Amino acid sequence: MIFDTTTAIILAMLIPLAAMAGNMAFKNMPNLRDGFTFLCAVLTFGAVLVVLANEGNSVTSEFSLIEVFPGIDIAFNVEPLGLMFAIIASGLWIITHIYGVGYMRGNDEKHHARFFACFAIAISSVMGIAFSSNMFTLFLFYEILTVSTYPLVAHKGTPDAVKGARTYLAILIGTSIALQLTAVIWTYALAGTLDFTQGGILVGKVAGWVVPVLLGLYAFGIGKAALMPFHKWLPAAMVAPTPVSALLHAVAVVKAGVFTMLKVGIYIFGIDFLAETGASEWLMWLAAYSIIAASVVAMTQDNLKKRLAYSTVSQLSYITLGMALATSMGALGGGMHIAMHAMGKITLFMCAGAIYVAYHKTEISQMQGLGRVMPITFGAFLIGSLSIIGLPPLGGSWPKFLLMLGAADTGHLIIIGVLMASSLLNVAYLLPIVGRGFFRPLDDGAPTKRYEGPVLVWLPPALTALGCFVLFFYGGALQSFLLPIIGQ
Amino acid sequence: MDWDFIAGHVNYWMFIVLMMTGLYIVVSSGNLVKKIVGLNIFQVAVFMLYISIGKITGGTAPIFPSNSKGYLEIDPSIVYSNPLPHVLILTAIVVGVATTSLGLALIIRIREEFDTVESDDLVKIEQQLTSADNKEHGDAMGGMA
Amino acid sequence: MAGTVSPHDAKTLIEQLPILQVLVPFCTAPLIVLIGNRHMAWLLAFVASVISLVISYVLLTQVYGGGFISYQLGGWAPPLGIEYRVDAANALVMLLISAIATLTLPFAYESVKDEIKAKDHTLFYACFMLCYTGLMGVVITGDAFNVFVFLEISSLSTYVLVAQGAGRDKRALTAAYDYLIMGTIGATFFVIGIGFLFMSTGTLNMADLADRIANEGTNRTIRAGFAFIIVGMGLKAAMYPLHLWLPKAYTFAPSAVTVLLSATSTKMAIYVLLRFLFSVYNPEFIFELNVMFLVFMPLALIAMFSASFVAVFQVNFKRMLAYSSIAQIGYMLLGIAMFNLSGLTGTMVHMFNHGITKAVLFMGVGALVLRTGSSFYNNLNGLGRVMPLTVAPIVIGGLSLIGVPGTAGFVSKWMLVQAAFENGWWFIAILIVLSSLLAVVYVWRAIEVLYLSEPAQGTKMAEAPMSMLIPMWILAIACIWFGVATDLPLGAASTAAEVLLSGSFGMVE
Amino acid sequence: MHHHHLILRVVTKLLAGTIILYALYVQFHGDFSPGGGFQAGVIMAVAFILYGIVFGLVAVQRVFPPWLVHKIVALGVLIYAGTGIYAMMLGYEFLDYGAFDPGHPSHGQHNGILAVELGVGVTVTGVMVAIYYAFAGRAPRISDEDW
Amino acid sequence: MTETIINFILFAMLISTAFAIVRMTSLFAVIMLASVFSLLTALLFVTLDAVDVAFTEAAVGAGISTVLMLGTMALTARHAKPQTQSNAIPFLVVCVTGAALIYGTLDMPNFGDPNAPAQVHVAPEYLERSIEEIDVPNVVTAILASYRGYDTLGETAVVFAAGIGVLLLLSSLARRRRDDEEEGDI
Repeated sequence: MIFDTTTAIILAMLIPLAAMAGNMAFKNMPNLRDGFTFLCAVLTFGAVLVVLANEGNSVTSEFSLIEVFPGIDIAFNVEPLGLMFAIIASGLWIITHIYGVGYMRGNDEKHHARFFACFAIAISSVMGIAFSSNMFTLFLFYEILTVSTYPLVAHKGTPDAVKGARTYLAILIGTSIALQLTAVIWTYALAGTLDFTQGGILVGKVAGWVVPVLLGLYAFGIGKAALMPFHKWLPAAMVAPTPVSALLHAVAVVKAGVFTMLKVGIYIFGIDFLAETGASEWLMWLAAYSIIAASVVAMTQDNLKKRLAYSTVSQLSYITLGMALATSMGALGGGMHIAMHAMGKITLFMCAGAIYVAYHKTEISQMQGLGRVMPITFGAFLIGSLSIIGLPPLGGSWPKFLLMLGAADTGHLIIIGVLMASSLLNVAYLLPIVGRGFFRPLDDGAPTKRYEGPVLVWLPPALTALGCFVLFFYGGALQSFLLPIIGQ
Repeated sequence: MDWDFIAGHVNYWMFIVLMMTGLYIVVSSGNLVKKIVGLNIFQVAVFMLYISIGKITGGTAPIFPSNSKGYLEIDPSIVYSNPLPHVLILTAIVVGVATTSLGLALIIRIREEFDTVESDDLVKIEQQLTSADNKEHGDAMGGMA
Repeated sequence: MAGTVSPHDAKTLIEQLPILQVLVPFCTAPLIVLIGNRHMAWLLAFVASVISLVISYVLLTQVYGGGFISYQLGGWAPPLGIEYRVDAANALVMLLISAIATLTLPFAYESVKDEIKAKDHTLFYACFMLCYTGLMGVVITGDAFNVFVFLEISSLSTYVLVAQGAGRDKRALTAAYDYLIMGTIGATFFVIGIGFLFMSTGTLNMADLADRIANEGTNRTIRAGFAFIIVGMGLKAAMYPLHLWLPKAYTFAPSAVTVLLSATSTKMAIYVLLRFLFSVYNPEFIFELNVMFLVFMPLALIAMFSASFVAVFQVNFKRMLAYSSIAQIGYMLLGIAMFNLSGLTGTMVHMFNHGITKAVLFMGVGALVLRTGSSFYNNLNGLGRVMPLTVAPIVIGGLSLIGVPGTAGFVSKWMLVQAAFENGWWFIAILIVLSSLLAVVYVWRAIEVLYLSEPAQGTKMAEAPMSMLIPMWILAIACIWFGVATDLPLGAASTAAEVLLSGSFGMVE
Repeated sequence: MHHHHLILRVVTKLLAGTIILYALYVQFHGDFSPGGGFQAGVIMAVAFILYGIVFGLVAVQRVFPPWLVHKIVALGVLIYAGTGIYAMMLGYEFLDYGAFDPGHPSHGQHNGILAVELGVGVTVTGVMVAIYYAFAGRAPRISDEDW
Repeated sequence: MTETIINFILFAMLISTAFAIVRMTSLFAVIMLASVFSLLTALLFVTLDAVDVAFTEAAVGAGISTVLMLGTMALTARHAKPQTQSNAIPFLVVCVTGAALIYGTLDMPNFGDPNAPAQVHVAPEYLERSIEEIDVPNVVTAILASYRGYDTLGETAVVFAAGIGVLLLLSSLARRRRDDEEEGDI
């Protein structure tokens, strides 16, 4: 035991802030600045690992930082879902930082210091979200995350970027303040507490129409979960530099959304309570619709990042679906999908960025034959795709399996059908990209020499692609790690 | 409503008529100086109301008589009117004249800058200035001032 | 102190604090004129406001948990004499006013130099201190007529201060004149209301008034007095639809004056409203009258939406903030209209939080005006990049204005929404959050201008001077600090709300 | 103006002196009869204003220079407040004139009242004269059609 | 009885003066009538036993205010423009306010009633105690300067504020010597 858990959690939130300060201080010393940030990323990951080593998958009691309202504290604790989220986010930060340095330098982007500083604040708030022990704390960090990522989306400062960032902010702030905040305060008024509690805090406090309405306020209010029709921000945010898309819009931001969704379902309402009242049934159908509809839209996108964005919208709804199924298997599957999808999707995004750095291609139709000159990148892309599709022996197969079990539990066979159809759609919009890369001839005049871009750009996706394999073999372990969230 | 009530309240209604005349001048008049005159009438009418609160029928001014040696003599048969409203209104009158003098000073400045003391004209000039602002700053921003 | 000879119990310094609170800034004004040096004027004003700030903090700690301090002016026991009465409600407002004044003065140093002719500086600071004295005097007093007197001290000096903007834009004069007319009508209405109360009770002391109204019941005179007091103070508080003077006054006043006014003067009026609504008239009276629900609620909602909507379309940063102030006053009235503990706490805490939020925003604009000479958006393009330290506090203030979690503005909105749910008015709760979205729009417009547009060619702007940056950053940090560590404002506000809801002012013996 | 109206000028000089005397009477007799500091101050100011109207602004400003007027304005307020502060320094409440003569509070009250009324009178005189100077110091700018 | 008759004659004159002011456009006439209004008010105050107030109103309303207004008129304009806008809204405002006021009067004690709350609660104490405590024959002065002396301090501050306000608007602090007039300091 190096530190106690409390210190480790606080460090996990403070070290990224140190990175931010470092970026401000060493604004004009690129190597020192980026090196320092890397060190901070490693230390953050270390701090999270300390928590893991100390606590395993137990649920600790909360420790409070400060009382904001009577009975509402800014407080933190450890529980498996949050810990898993923290490990993923901080671990992938290291990789993304390396990638980000390569990308930003390779692309001659401006304002590096501001970029990495905002990035660090975002990570800090993700740590806050992951370890928060009540809905208030979670909401607090949720909003900080929104605000701190806004400059990242608007980073380029072009009219397009400004417009995209405006959409991004309008939807995320709009939904969270108008709907989620209302829901949170309403919950507090009803239950008198906001602490995440096994089995839910609303049980017995509400009945009738209030339950689905409140759930609706949460479901749509958590705009980061990109449930249709509040998904537009995600494709809009693709104007951001790719490292942002990679970490934030495949891992941190969107996962913060679905993570919140799961937390609300499991600890605010309680899975059993949802099942009992049937309040989440409509949400299940909406999620199913989102899965299919977003996949279909993804097929029509030629811009690679946009296609990946719609794919994300679709995949996020898996997790919402897992919660809405209101069964243990569903919740477990949703939880696991956070990890699996993160690993897969970040690979895909980093590959997209690598292609952009090396050849400045953004549209899928321009990518023919590129697999021949950058086989590692396209290989990684293939592995990521297969993981998203859910083929063994890749990590992505586990959650789909669990979700189907969950759907079977509830007897909704149509949902099983939806999940299968979705996998087919995944095949249809992801694999052609790889196929085009490897099997179509190169455009005339394109360089034929093998060039993958700088090592900092192609190595990270290769690593995460390996991660997809690794996760498959630890799937069982992850599942048992997450068991406490369903009260086992 | 009997006769006593009317006789005992008609004063108040007179004050109210005066107050409302003053207020009407303030609200309706276009001339800035006249507005101030209206404000004065309005306030003075309120002062009358206050003073009338203190009046006791058959009473006299609340000043004790004193004899040549300067000692105070109190005659219990004399009824004195209530001095408290007088004090309040002395203060209020002073506040009123302070406001008047400030208002007038402002009017003089307004006249120097705008060359008019009619609110109609002032509104027109201000509208012109605002639309000029809009033209200069608004078009670029796609908004209005 | 020389009290040893007399049998009278000599007052200690601590016992004298309530009067010193007002007296220190009060005496500064004539001293400034007497000395007649503008550097000394600033220094005196600053020192006095610091002392006053310390005193108000000490007073707040004394009444933080409940109870009150009474100070008899001239040694005459009320209701014969005038009484100062400090409880959690006004101690919090006094802390806000003195803190803002203390921070505004350093800010004013450069701003006033830039915006006002040097020969007027001495009198400007004297006027500033008078305005400050008036505000403090209104808030601390326990005597209804004394409220009027100090209200006029602050009002008269405010009119003059607003008119000082004439050096930049002559419309400051008409703004001041309009404000003078409206303000005087408001004050006269207030006097009429007090007169009616006096007529029916024979007293002017608020506690005594409350006592007599509670014991002898109300009548039509008292009810009419109530209406006049509300309208009179509503004018001062810029309560919709009596707000017409506010946008012009805030837009054209010198920057330092706008900071002081926006952060304190309307709050003072709201405080007086609260005091009369709840302490003089008791809550049962108001409840029976149903005035809250029928009058305050709709007006508050209209203000929140219409003023925010107008703010969205402004091209002048200062004017945008002025409209936003009207909307925010709507929130405070809404909290009163909720008529429950959380709602009143929300109002009290929003007074405090909005005070510091608006102060930092107007200071930010003032700093930009100092550097660019304009507060129009198209002259502020991209300034966030050239003067980041100056613009960052504006962003923080903007976030607090929206009510983003972790900022002060969030705390008050939370309380208001919670109050709505406690009453079961979920529809109102939704309206509150929806109106915050309008705030997102108008704040974000400013932020985009400041950060995302390209700075004008050849812009070589320096950061604002330290004397501005320091108060701005203190306020910006306060916006965040009080969004997280809510002990001080929220604790005091909830004590205050309890005091207010328990009815008759100070009758808790 | 300076060479005409001889009678007016002589009368004014006499009148101004009388007015000042009357003002002083009102000032110091206010506790026995109607009137007090404020009224006295106004009357005192009228003496100067009258002088100014007849002999011109320059002349009256030689008698009562503006800088002095401004100091007096501030001084009066300080006299008033100072009286109260003195009571505080004796360990009493602000403005408790009983402090000035603890053995015989009503004497203390009497003295206190005289002191504060003096303060009022001084300030009011100063302010009224200052306002007159300010107004009179402006050149009239009336457009022709208004006359 | 004579008092009542005098009162009513005064009222009649006051109201006709006020109405005349509404209609006048010549500012000189308006100001003169306002001055007359103040004098009449002062007379009314005398009949209401408020001699101090009457004295002050005469000095202020008929004296200082009139002089200031005439001065302002000399510096601005002689005539007010005849009204152009409709009178409906001002009239409505006045009617509503007036109605509220009249509603308020319905429960007021009769004029001159010695048992009105205002006569029985605090005021008698002033009358009884001031001889002992203050030893000043004019009770108004006793209250003004001692019992409510703090209000009067405030009043002085208001006058002071008006004074420096006018100075700020129309001129500035004067210097002792003329030589350094260009400098900002005094």
